[in-house]
Amino acid sequence: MVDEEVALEIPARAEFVALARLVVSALAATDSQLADERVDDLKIAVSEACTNAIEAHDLVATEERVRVRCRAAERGLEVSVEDRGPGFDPSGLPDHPPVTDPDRLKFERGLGIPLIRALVDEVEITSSGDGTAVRLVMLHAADDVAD
Amino acid sequence: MVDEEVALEIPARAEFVALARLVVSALAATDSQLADERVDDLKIAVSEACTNAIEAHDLVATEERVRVRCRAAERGLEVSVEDRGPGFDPSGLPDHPPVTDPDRLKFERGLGIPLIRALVDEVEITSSGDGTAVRLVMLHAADDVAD
Amino acid sequence: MDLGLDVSERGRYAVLSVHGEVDVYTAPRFRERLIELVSEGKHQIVVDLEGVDFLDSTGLGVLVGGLKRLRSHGGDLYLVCTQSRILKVFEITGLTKVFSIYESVDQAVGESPTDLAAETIGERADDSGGY
Amino acid sequence: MDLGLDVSERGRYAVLSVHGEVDVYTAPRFRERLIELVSEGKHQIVVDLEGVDFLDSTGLGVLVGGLKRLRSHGGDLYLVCTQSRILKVFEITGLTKVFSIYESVDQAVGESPTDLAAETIGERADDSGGY
Ligand SMILES: Nc1ncnc2c1ncn2[C@@H]1O[C@H](COP(=O)(O)OP(=O)(O)O)[C@@H](O)[C@H]1O
Ligand SMILES: Nc1ncnc2c1ncn2[C@@H]1O[C@H](COP(=O)(O)OP(=O)(O)O)[C@@H](O)[C@H]1O
Repeated sequence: MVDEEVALEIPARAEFVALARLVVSALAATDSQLADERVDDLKIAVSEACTNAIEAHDLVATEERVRVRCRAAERGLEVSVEDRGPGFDPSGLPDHPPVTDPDRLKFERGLGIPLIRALVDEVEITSSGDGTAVRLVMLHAADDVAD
Repeated sequence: MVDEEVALEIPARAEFVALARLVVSALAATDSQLADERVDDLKIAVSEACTNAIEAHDLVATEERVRVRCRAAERGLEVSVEDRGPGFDPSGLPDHPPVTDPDRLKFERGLGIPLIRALVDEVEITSSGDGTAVRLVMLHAADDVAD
Repeated sequence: MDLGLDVSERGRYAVLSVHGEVDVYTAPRFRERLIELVSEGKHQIVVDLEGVDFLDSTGLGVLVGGLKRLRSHGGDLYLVCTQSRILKVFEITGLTKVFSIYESVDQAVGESPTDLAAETIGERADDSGGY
Repeated sequence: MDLGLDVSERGRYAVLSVHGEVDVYTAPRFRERLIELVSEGKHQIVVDLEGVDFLDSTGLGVLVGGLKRLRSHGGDLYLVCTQSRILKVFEITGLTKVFSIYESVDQAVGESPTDLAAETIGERADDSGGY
């Protein structure tokens, strides 16, 4: 394992999200301290973050690419997904109703960030009018984490 | 197929050459106008160019990453491998002896660029003291090309 | 990326078997196929996720949308899924409470494993775009 | 990336079966294994490339180096390869004229396919680094 960074830049188009997953999972697969199941979880989180980044670029009609950085560090695998979209307030996202609430069915969307938070050990969202960076860390030998 | 560019930056280390091959072949696989066999040839060429780039970074002991850019264009798939090594004179490479020459066995090395030239439709090497860019084009529906 | 969508009939149920990766790129085809089935009058739909390698919230959104559409027609949507990595996203999002999830198509359509012979009436939509 | 290196014995031949991808990252392990065999006194080596998914000029360099080392000991190196994508790199570089290339290990050791029973004496070197 190498403490150096791999960066991938993809056009902000739906067809490239699979490539981001592929790169992250290829790197994660070389990290013997991450179980396969955790790699699967990270893939979902990366997919969610890239999907949001691409939608954000759509909003501002920028030609810029979405940047995915990936680094195998001592404590775990770190992935950042960075966009140049309009930004948003992550603390302002609506809460989801309790699971048994019939309103649950309203939520065809808005599941991405809750999933990211539940699946990944550390999530840090930095957002401004210039764009958003979602930093994900999957810790080595971490216990299962709750939301 | 999308006429936009994917860029991958890898640390100049041997273990990342496989990642460059993976990204290029994943993109190439979505290009229905490139036969599997041509994708295999492109993978070898990318591997050779990345290996040279990594060795070039070793020579100047730079921490910079090697950049692989990949674009699916009208005429074919274009890949550039760019390094910040010392550069070289591609026209100054020694010729290989004829295949039947017993001297052939001297050539434990020096097979990379001949292979690239034989496997890929268009090869353009731009080199200076600031680094080297190897641009590879695999044309759509091209006939088999000789060296 | 390949997304496979196969439709077969099991009595009053239409079975939509999904293969491959469901994400923002492939979800539109999945959504369209579901909508098509509903407009063909199939209101009891079993979605078989056993062949799915990857599914994120875009895929969940398609399923929730399909369920709502079917319920508004007095129908329903049933899921077949035993893969823990796929079930996990339903659990986290609370959707295990919203969908009826079965271990097999036979179980979903209320038949024992010996009542077989599903007649394939659908097509195989293998798309060569993506990865 | 996995590189598998299995050694077995076939009469006076040592058979080194290579699996996976041979590139600048994995080639050193391949080179070391060859050198080890030579220093163990194995001077007739069959390198079986049938399990190789990828091989570039770094791999060719290892093979040329091995051949030279063996010949300097009065020995030889024989290749087994039928995969066209691998044979192609030998052809382009003129190395088909340098190596004896066989279609099977049996052919390389001069036995018919019925003279079997290779005794496995080597290890399996599966490295978890790379891809
Ligand atoms: N990178 C981003 N840039 C701008 N807005 C974002 C970004 N990520 C998320 N958002 C906002 O947060 C909302 C919730 O995101 P998410 O939970 O992933 O669900 P969904 O994307 O399905 O709406 C999005 O609809 C969007 O308004
Ligand atoms: N990107 C590069 N930067 C600097 N020198 C290079 C580069 N690529 C190739 N070279 C030079 O050209 C030589 C021949 O390259 P190649 O044919 O690939 O064979 P090999 O790498 O096995 O020597 C190298 O040894 C090196 O001196």
